[in-house]
Amino acid sequence: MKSNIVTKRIVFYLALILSWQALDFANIWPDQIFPSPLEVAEDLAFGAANGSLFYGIGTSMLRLIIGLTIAIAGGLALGIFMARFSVVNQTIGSLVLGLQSIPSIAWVPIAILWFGLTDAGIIFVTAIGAIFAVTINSYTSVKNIDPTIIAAAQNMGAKGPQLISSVLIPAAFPYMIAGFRQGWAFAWRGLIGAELLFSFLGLGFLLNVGRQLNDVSQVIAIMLVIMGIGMLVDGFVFKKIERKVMSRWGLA
Amino acid sequence: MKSNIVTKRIVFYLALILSWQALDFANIWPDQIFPSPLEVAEDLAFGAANGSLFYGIGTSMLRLIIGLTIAIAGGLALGIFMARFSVVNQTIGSLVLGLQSIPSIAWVPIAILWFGLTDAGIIFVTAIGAIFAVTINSYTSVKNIDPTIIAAAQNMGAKGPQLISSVLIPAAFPYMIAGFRQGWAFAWRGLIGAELLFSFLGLGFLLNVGRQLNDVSQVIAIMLVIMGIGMLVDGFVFKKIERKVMSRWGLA
Amino acid sequence: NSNQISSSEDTVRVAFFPNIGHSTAIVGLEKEIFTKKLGDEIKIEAKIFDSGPQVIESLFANSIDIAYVGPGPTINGFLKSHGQDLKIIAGAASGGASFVAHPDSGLDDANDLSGKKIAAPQISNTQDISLRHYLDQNNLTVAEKGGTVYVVNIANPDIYTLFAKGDIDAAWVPEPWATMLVQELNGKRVFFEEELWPDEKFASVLLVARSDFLLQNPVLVDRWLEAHVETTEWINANPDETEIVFNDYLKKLTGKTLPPEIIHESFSNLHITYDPIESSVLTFAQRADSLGYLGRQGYDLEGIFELQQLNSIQEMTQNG
Amino acid sequence: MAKLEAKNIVKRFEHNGEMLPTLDGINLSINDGEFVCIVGPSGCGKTTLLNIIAGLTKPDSGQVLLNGRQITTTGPDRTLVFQEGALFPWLKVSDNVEFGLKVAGIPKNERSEISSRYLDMMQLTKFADSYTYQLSTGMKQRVAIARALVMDPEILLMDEPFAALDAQTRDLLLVELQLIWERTKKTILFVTHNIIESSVLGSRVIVLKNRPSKVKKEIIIDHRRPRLAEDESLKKYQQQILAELRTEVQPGGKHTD
Amino acid sequence: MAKLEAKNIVKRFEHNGEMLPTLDGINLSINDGEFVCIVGPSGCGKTTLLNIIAGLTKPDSGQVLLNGRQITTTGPDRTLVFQEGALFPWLKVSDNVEFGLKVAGIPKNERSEISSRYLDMMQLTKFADSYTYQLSTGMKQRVAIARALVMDPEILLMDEPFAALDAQTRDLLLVELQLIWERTKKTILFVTHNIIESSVLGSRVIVLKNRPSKVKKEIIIDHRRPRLAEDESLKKYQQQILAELRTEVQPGGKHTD
Ligand SMILES: Nc1ncnc2c1ncn2[C@@H]1O[C@H](COP(=O)(O)OP(=O)(O)OP(=O)(O)O)[C@@H](O)[C@H]1O
Ligand SMILES: Nc1ncnc2c1ncn2[C@@H]1O[C@H](COP(=O)(O)OP(=O)(O)OP(=O)(O)O)[C@@H](O)[C@H]1O
Ligand SMILES: [Mg+2]
Ligand SMILES: [Mg+2]
Repeated sequence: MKSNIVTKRIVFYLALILSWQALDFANIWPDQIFPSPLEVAEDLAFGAANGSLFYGIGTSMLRLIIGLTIAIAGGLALGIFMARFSVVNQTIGSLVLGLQSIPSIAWVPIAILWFGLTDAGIIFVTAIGAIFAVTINSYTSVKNIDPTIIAAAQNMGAKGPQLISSVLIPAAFPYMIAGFRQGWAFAWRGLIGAELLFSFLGLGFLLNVGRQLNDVSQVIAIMLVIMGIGMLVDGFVFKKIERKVMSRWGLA
Repeated sequence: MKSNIVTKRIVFYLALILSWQALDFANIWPDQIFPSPLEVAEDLAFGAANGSLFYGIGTSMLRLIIGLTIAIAGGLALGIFMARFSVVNQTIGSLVLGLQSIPSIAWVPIAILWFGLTDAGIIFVTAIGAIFAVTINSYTSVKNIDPTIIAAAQNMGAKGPQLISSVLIPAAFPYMIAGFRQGWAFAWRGLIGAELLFSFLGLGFLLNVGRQLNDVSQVIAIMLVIMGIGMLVDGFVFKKIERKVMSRWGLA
Repeated sequence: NSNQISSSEDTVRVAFFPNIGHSTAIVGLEKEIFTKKLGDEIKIEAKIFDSGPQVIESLFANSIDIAYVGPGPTINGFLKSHGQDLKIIAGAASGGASFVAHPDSGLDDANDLSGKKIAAPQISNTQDISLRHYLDQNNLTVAEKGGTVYVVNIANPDIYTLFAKGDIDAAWVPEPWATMLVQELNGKRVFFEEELWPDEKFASVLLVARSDFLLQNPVLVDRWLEAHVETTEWINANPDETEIVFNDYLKKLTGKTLPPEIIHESFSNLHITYDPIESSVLTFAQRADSLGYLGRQGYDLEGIFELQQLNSIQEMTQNG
Repeated sequence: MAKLEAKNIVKRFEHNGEMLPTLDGINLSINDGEFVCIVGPSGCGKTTLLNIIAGLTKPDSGQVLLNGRQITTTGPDRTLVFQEGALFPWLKVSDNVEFGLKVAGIPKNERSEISSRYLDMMQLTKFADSYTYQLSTGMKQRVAIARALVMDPEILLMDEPFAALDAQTRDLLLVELQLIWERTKKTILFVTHNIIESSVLGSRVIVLKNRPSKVKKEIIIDHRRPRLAEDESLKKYQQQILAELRTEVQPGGKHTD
Repeated sequence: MAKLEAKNIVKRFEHNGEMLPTLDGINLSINDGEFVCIVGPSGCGKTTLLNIIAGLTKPDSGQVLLNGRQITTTGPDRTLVFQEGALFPWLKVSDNVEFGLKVAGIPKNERSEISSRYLDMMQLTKFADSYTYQLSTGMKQRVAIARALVMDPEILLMDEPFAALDAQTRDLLLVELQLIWERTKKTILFVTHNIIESSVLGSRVIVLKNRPSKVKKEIIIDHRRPRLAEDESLKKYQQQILAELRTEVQPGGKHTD
């Protein structure tokens, strides 16, 4: 990242924080429902100091990684099969979209039924939250591959799994990245939702506790952590991959 | 839709319902956590008969359409600007992803703070739920447009809003559809989540009532309605558009 | 050989909320009263919840054995499982909810409710039933049935926000929310809910066991009940220390505490008891049914209480 | 028995609701080791015909026989050089060239050896590690040729492979291709719109009529090899081909469609 | 004053970490109404040069002057026929041709009138309502030519526009283009690898050296018009151009890179 990008970002976020502080000074809302950035920062510092924050982050990240891996692997496979076999698209494909309209809160009972109050249940809800974004993006990306590219590969003998791994996926990859990025964001969201409903460790649990204790600054602090991790991973993982792929295709 | 597709679908869903019924007969789980299709159908019939179901659907659809329109318009604009102006991408762009990691449940307090217990609050949560899917898909689609296509358009004098509307959007459209489809599903999900938390009419409210009363067959009935509407709209709106666009590009 | 527990289980999974009304569970665990009674071989798994229906769900799904939960979800769960899945084996708390008016609402007593917006937590929870029944009693009809009073069902923290913004006129909420509305937002406590009940008491938290668990591990349940009763007595004997234990627990769990004034007043507004106050549970069911919460087929609560064990423990303690 | 036979191939395409007859009963019979060129006006169906022979497009009627058996799918025994490159933009030039070998399971070092030989022939050694967007159009076309040649297929199908090349580079490759053919005795089907090219390469030149197209004429070119583009003695064949083609496109801007 | 001037244009490209010098100080001066052809070996930088003149690529150093003023952006005064089509796949053929006119705000009926005239010239009338995937390569190229011609720009930049056309269609268009040029007195810069094409079209032919490329030679072709591909009297110019080019590509398969 070039330093002027960093500067722009710093300026942007500084401006955001200042407007927040200004809004706080304006005193439109009472402090109990609209805390100042300072109070939030204090809460963050406290959580960091006593370690609960890091424990929460660690727990959540582990679940996230497992859930996201399942979502990406499953979504990729499903999306590719939907794009290549119309019978899959016409049956399971239509169902996927329907399932995706269901909010996580409605998945929780099923998760409890199948997995009990375990990590597996939370991971299930996480994966369900993300799989569709990956599926539909993979589907569309594969559908949109230039047919002559596929024809050329088949003409040279590529078929079956080899066609998928060495042609369909790389050819669709620049677009699939969008699906993975979304998968990540939605998995994160699904996870927090699940932790919140399961009330079972992790950042979502901390968020819920803040809510239950009506500690708005704690809630906002945790939300900032959630956002921050989301942004860091996006910047350090997905943006990097994207930049690399795009430059290879001459699109950067 | 050709009749053999319809046949395949009917067979598929019939098979699903039959396995459900079989699972119910097998009696692995007690009735109060795993109702039979019959019980669910009864609940649906009851809701339909007393009109509460249709009123719920109507209320939810209206909110959804408004929220989704906002999400698509906003996401499209933001995504295109992110793709074309790196400063937007580097500042607001990174923030969007962060914001998207936040589960609807965490937006509700803010929606209440800003909009009170109004439809506007629910629509806000709905739009927030969907805008990111549209944004990131629009961004990636525009980023991936063949640069010579853009060069050709510019060479013929297209610039500014005209370049966007007559080149960037149509060129990226086959991929953007994925974003719209997802936007739809996530808006639906965000909406139900919001209605559930606001407890304020609509299908989400009905779902919540079922949940609060531990009435699993009611919950499943409402979930089926949510899924069904999601699938109908996908089949009759998005699939149609997709098929049209793809055939025009020679990809169908 | 009373120290030897013969049971098929070596783990008890207990559900409760990190709330004031659930102090028996919290204090019993923190002071290790349960551990001592059950012995070292039995592991206690604490499962923390924040919604009654979800506790019932988990109970159905065989994910928990014993739960501290309100009468609303308990009645629902009993009926949904056709009386199969759970039993009330003791009470845990009585009272602890209030009707609080917004300072600008002009509500001084209950006579002025027409045209007002009143909040309660989730549909069919204890406060919601009480509020709707109260409106009925005062010949007021809710807006969704064509009347003039708007009942808003929304989570407690959101009620707080709406109250602060002045978007609602009153709220029927449990502790510590009622006290927070009063102390922090200048709300006016119109009345305590128990004032509306015979003897000023009604069950607000119950101790519930999964039927299968009860059947298979009678000794274990016995021990739990003994500890439950002992903890209840300890709490009533040591109110100040209870507040500290409770706040320490919050701190340990979440890194957060409630202001001591709020804790103190909240505790003084509710009564920790092992009496399930059977009549109040039955009354709740009647009210819930008349509100249409108990389904289309009528209801039958026959066998919801399983108090034999509690009664014999009570006798023993009274005799000893 | 002919190596490759096309029997009464018919193909129609939909345009704006109407069916446009494109191939209207094409018959071909190509012997093992023959070098056949196909010429015809733009849009007459040359690419379509090659795609059908490659097994990438299904004809509406008629059949293609390879060694007497009807073909049903595509495969590396009939490698096609696509008219519009169809390179893989996610692979380096050398990996593009090696793609088919990799699919066939040939080990890495052998692959590199083969690909570097052909890249050298195509004067692209320096660009082995470049990506396709970094190439000029003519360079891309040379990569596509190399990618097909490394496959060493029984039948080589080439769709205007030299169209984007400058005269000098093309002349070099004209000679190279004849040398390869003489050495390996491949069967080659070469589509071109360039009359000189067809006369230099083909043992037989097949001229197609304009849409709906049929085989109009076959011209046998019995002449020593390697032939060069400048060979004066090919002139008479070129005149003959030109005469056949000329009647297919009417001068004066009035279209034939 | 020259209509168009390129002054010491330098352009390098990155390949696998190294900077590859491509244009190494190109100087051009083109008068108003001149028809100039540029020839050079594949990959020498012809497309790059046209892109720079069109304002689509920035040179590393040097400048392009249009009517004496330095150009900074692209625009419809210098319409480019792209070597690789760059048609809009979401538009019908006629809408592709009318795109620039629509951008310029010309009303629909006038647009259709113009586009149908040029589609007729390109023998594509029947395909006006087709989408680009339904066209053969040569047909696409003709659409791209029509799309540029309708713009009626001051300067027309054409990058191997006839490469995919059969000899007959090309010969027709060679004549059409000369007629258009004589009628409108446009300034035309025409890149080709075909020596005959360059001698028929150009009033002046500029030969580029191989990479890193410079202008190697300029050949003035002073001959009556319209010229035809078969004109024997153009032979001597063709020999001259060929001679210049020949030294740029070494025969025998050894690459020059
Ligand atoms: N996918 C398609 N859909 C509709 N029409 C098509 C399609 N492919 C080809 N055609 C039509 O078939 C005819 C022949 O096309 P083809 O590409 O085979 O021509 P060609 O002889 O290779 O031309 P060229 O020399 O220009 O490459 C053209 O009229 C074209 O419009
Ligand atoms: N985007 C790019 N990145 C890296 N290198 C490039 C890029 N564009 C062109 N080049 C290099 O610049 C050189 C000239 O390319 P250009 O396309 O201008 O050649 P050309 O003369 O038009 O060739 P042709 O006749 O094959 O079309 C080539 O060596 C090519 O590899
Ligand atoms: Mg062709
Ligand atoms: Mg070029």
